[in-house]
Amino acid sequence: MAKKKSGNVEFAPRGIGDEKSGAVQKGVDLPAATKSKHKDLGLSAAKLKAMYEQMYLQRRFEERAMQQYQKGKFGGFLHLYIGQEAISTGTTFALNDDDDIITAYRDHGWGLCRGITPSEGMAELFGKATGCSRGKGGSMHFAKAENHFWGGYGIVGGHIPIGGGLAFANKYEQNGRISTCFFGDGAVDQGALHETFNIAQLWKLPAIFVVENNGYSMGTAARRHTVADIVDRADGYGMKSAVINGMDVFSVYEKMKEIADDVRKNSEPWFVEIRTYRYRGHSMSDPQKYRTKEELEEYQKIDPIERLKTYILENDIAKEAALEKIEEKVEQEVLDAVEFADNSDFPKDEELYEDMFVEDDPYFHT
Amino acid sequence: MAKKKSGNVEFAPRGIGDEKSGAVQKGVDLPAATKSKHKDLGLSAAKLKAMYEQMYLQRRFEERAMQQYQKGKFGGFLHLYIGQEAISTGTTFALNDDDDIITAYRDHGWGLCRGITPSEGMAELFGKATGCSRGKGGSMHFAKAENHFWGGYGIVGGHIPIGGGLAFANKYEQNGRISTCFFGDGAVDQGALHETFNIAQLWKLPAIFVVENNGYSMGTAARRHTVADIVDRADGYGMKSAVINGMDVFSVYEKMKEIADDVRKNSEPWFVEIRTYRYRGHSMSDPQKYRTKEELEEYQKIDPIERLKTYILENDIAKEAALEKIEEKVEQEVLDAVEFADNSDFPKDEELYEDMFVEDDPYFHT
Amino acid sequence: MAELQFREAIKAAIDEEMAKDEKVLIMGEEVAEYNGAYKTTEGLLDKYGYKRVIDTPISELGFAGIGVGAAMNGLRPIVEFMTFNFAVLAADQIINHASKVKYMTGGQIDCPIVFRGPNASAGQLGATHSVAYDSMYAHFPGLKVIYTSEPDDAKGLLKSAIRDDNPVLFMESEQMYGLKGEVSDEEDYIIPIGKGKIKREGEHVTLVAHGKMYHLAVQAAKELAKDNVECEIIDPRTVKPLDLPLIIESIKKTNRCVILDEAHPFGGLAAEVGFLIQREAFDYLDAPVQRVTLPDVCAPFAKNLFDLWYPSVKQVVDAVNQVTYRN
Amino acid sequence: MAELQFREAIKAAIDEEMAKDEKVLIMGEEVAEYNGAYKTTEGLLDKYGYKRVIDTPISELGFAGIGVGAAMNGLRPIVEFMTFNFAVLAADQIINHASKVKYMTGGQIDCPIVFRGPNASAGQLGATHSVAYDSMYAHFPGLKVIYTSEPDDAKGLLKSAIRDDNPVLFMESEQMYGLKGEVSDEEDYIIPIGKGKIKREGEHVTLVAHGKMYHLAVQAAKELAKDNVECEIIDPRTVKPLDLPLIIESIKKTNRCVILDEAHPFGGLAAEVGFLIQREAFDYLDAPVQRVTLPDVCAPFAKNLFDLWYPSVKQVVDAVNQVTYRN
Ligand SMILES: Cc1ncc(C[n+]2csc(CCOP(=O)(O)OP(=O)(O)O)c2C)c(N)n1
Ligand SMILES: Cc1ncc(C[n+]2csc(CCOP(=O)(O)OP(=O)(O)O)c2C)c(N)n1
Ligand SMILES: [Mg+2]
Ligand SMILES: [Mg+2]
Repeated sequence: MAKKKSGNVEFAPRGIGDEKSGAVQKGVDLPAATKSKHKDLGLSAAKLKAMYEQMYLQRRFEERAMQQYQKGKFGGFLHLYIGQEAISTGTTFALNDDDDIITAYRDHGWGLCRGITPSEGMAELFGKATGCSRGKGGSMHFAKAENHFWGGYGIVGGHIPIGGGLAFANKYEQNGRISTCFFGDGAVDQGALHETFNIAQLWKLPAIFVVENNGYSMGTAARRHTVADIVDRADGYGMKSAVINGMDVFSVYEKMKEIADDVRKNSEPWFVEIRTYRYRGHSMSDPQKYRTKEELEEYQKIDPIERLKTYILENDIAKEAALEKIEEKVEQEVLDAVEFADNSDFPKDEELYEDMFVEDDPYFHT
Repeated sequence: MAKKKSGNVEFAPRGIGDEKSGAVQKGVDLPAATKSKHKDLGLSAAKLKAMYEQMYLQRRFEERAMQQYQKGKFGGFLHLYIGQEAISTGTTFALNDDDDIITAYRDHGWGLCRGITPSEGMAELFGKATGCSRGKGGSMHFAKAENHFWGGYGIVGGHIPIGGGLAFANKYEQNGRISTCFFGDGAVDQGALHETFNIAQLWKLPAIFVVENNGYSMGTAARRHTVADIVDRADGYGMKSAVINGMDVFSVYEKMKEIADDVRKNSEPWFVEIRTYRYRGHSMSDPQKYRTKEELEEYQKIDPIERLKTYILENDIAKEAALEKIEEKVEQEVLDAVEFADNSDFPKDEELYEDMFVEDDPYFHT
Repeated sequence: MAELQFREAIKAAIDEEMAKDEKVLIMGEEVAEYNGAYKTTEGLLDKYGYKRVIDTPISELGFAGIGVGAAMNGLRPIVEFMTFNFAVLAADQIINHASKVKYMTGGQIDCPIVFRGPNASAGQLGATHSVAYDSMYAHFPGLKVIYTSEPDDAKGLLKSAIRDDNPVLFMESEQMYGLKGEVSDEEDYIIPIGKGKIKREGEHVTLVAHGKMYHLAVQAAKELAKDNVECEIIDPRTVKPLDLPLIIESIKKTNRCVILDEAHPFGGLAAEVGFLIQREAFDYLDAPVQRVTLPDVCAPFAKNLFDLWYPSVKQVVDAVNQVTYRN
Repeated sequence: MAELQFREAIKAAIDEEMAKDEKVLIMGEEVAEYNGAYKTTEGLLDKYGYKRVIDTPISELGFAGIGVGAAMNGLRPIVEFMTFNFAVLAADQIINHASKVKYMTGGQIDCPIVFRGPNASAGQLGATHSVAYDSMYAHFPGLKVIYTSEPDDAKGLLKSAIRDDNPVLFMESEQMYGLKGEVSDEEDYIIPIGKGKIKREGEHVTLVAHGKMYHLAVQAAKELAKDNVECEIIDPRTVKPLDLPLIIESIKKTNRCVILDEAHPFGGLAAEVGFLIQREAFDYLDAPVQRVTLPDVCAPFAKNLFDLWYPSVKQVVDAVNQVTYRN
């Protein structure tokens, strides 16, 4: 190795400001969206409207949540899913209701998809006893186990083996259910992913591991924290894989349904990279200097909710007025949720000691 | 998923006894050995003899160590490298003396290659103050840091990031050194490998990661604990890779030299799978029911030391008598080492408290 | 009563619980075809097949987490670590997930899992294979921790652990697997988690000792009895929840205490028990509570240093002499 | 004396040591381009460049181990964890490697590394983001552990930690980063590792409190002073090695002690210090040592439960009243 000037030595790749071309740098390259129409996909008009309602609900729920946070109605972290709604929505519509879903802390959208009501969700954010996790979990720990939504988890990558374990139990029980595990591009670099992938492939677990690659892990662009295309990781394990355009709910729905069928039939895991974009900061305190406004705008131009709306209107599936009615209904629901959360009680003092163990009267060390 | 009889459900693949063909099952598939002759490789007759001496020393050192263990001269674990000597030998001859080597607990051969004398090695096994690690480490923790042999490590996979760190420091210092990190096939399944590979590739660390795939992780055949070909893991990271026949010292030497040159020039990591076979049990207490005698014999037929001997004789590089002289010399050295170890003193009592901290008089909590 | 080796008692507990409940399974490195690195699962693969006795790769974090997920989704996995030293790699699943998932989901999700395997030193295995982890895990809310000293306790408590609907860490000792002891052959023999046992009665001093240290206490008590010092030996068996009332009762009688612990001193079980005793029985203490632990030094390999490092009967006797003011 | 925020004191310590020694570097998640998740590395990338200020992937085990290897091979890395809750994933590198490599190679290899980042609770972040890990690491031989309460201590001790040739864990608090305090502007200001400090003198009771708990102790002392109870407050600053002589001296004067600890009770620093006090100052104690810690329960999210969970001034006052028999 020729002795270089030590000043030239660098380790992590540089972020924005390094490129000279002036072109808008993209967080992720979106693959082409599906060409299939709703009928090809077997989606009825009613289903499409339900999808629209669901995506719109996620968006408005979080926008209101943000408002409430800024008003000081609750504390802790608040990670918004805004921009990524096509993934949760397309997936839950593609899966059976008793298939498992587990995800990371950016979990509100997933919870709403799986039957956490806006009121239960908002109350959880407020830390109220009426929240889906009784106020114990907060934003990062929405869960609705009875609906096979196993919750959001705050240790990056920590829930990947757990997702494998959910699938393990389904295979053990031969109950026909499959498990899906969603995580961010940042989680891809955790050893837990590697260990789980190897075991899942070796043991033929009926699991779909999905990275929601939104281009950034906090302030670090994906290309600055992980090498090659993320989906390529699958190759090292001989695992089936796919890349999906996550800004288009049809693409997510179509491909996830296909994959779910394959997993259900063959009990072999998949690794899926769904490319998407997060519109907001990582959490509420993020100055977002790591990306340009132009980049954000590029993705907002192809907003998944707007896209579905346009499709519905252009294909005459519903009239503008019908969609407006949905929007108004959602709006009201979310406002009601805020009121519900606001008016709900905090957990009782004795609840501090509940939910630690299954025992009625557990022993606590003092 | 059709409901199957739950009795059919299986997770880990089955081991021997499962195949019906009757053919000898092979722990690893050896790639072809190199066709290069010693002159093509730039190896002088003297070098060849030195290689032979080194391999023979490793073999006899461990055979004697085993004897001493069985005599009860020392306790703890004893993992023998027998069968794998072409790897340590080919590699150390290919590297510069100040390139780094770090390995797992199967480390005697590596230590001898890097200048731990048979006496220092045997004394370490005996737990004597004259051992290379002052009797503190034992069989699993041979080390000779001044010769850039960073030691053997007992946590499977634990030293993989450390190997990356050695390379990091070399790049930081721009000192022209490269680092090599050796581990077993069992270690490939550890998350540490994945995290280190991603970072090494991202940061362009001058490191060679080498799996000594000897077909088994304790009693588990490689195909029962890890999926695909191990070397394929590299693909997921876009990392350069190679497979080497580890039963042939020329193959190891040639390829490792080539790779070391590449790393030195380009400061990019490699992942290398060297296929080999361990003749002895995992440690001294292994009943070895997981493999057949026939399988073991297949590999013993292509013993790397015998192979080099045959080459030397057939190519008239040295006469039988000359090799015998080497063997006698080694034999004596090893016997002397046993005597040295036996006659050496145990560490003094106060040494229990030494080597914890750099301070002369560290504080210990009681 | 049958005389069983420790490993046989453990195997019997697993076997009985697997026979009783289809949802119980065991996974870990070398547990199936190899019959267990230390033979605690011998014969189970033959009996229960590849579905329920599962060899894993060396991926402690991965398979521990798969166990956690399987437990959340209705199974009752036993996850074996080849030793708890390697479980450090899985600490995130134990500390951040198994122990917390129920609480942070407001009680929605149970995690009935047992993590088990050898703990603490197994002789001259060097620094990375010799550490006691029971009190480390006991520090974290949401976990139960057991480390027994005799085959009977092991059987009764392991069965309880497997039936428990919470995460339990069950620790063994590689060096005790061959130890024989009478084991109750009561059908479905269960010892409740959280109950210690007075294993020797005595009036002069209380020795608190669990795991391998219990046997050191027994030897020390024999020595001391020759001098007419009668030790009461309490084996807590369960590290957490700790049977504090039993210990305090004994202190009220003996007024002196020595705690044996095969961990390093800082914040180990001995520290905790010692603290609790002075808090709960201050007025009964005739001497400060003493502890006998490992020194604050890594495990050395050399036999002589190892012997020096490891707690000794002499240290226990000395500590008793100290609390009884006999020196 | 300059008034600095805690984060500024930390940054200043890193900056000064990086300026002094080319071998010092810092790596961690978001430490470089983002200027630190909590801005403790603000401006360092601009000053020292991409070679020495390095963003890592979320691979705690991997980059901690790369730090260890780099330290072994001659550098002096500072490895930042975004919080010590995430360092659980790197525990193998800290517990099984950094702390043991020197010993098990017979002294051949030094490992001059600092692991640092926020420790313990940072408010309503739920169960997985709120745990105090200082005493857990202090349990293991071969590590030094520091958790300071004021900017001045932080600066002097972090500089010492970076210069120390052994592995050191340096813990901070996210909630204190904005806290201001006078910091010595002595050139090259160093506080030796292992020295505690009497931060308030008093004759009636000794409060031992470090990290965030120190500030609780100060408030409690103020309250109690109104009742003419004068607290002596000792901030150990270094958890390990612990400045036991300083504490014992104080107990000999006040004869009473309450320990504050932001950890769960079992085997935490409070247990250790309490045990040591009864062992070393038994005859001086007029009341059992009491502790104020978190309860043995995970961190809840809800604000009211969180406030209940977190140690309070009232609990400290109550404990003091108890040891002074005022209730
Ligand atoms: C093990 C661990 N390390 C670090 C963190 C801090 N952290 C929380 S989220 C985050 C970024 C994760 O990014 P990504 O996985 O891409 O998910 P996204 O936020 O984009 O949804 C980091 C570093 C953590 N919670 N857990
Ligand atoms: C983290 C960890 N888990 C388990 C073990 C126990 N163990 C020691 S060696 C070994 C097998 C490793 O096999 P491999 O990596 O193929 O190396 P080989 O013995 O073949 O050289 C196991 C399971 C360990 N030492 N560390
Ligand atoms: Mg992301
Ligand atoms: Mg192997």
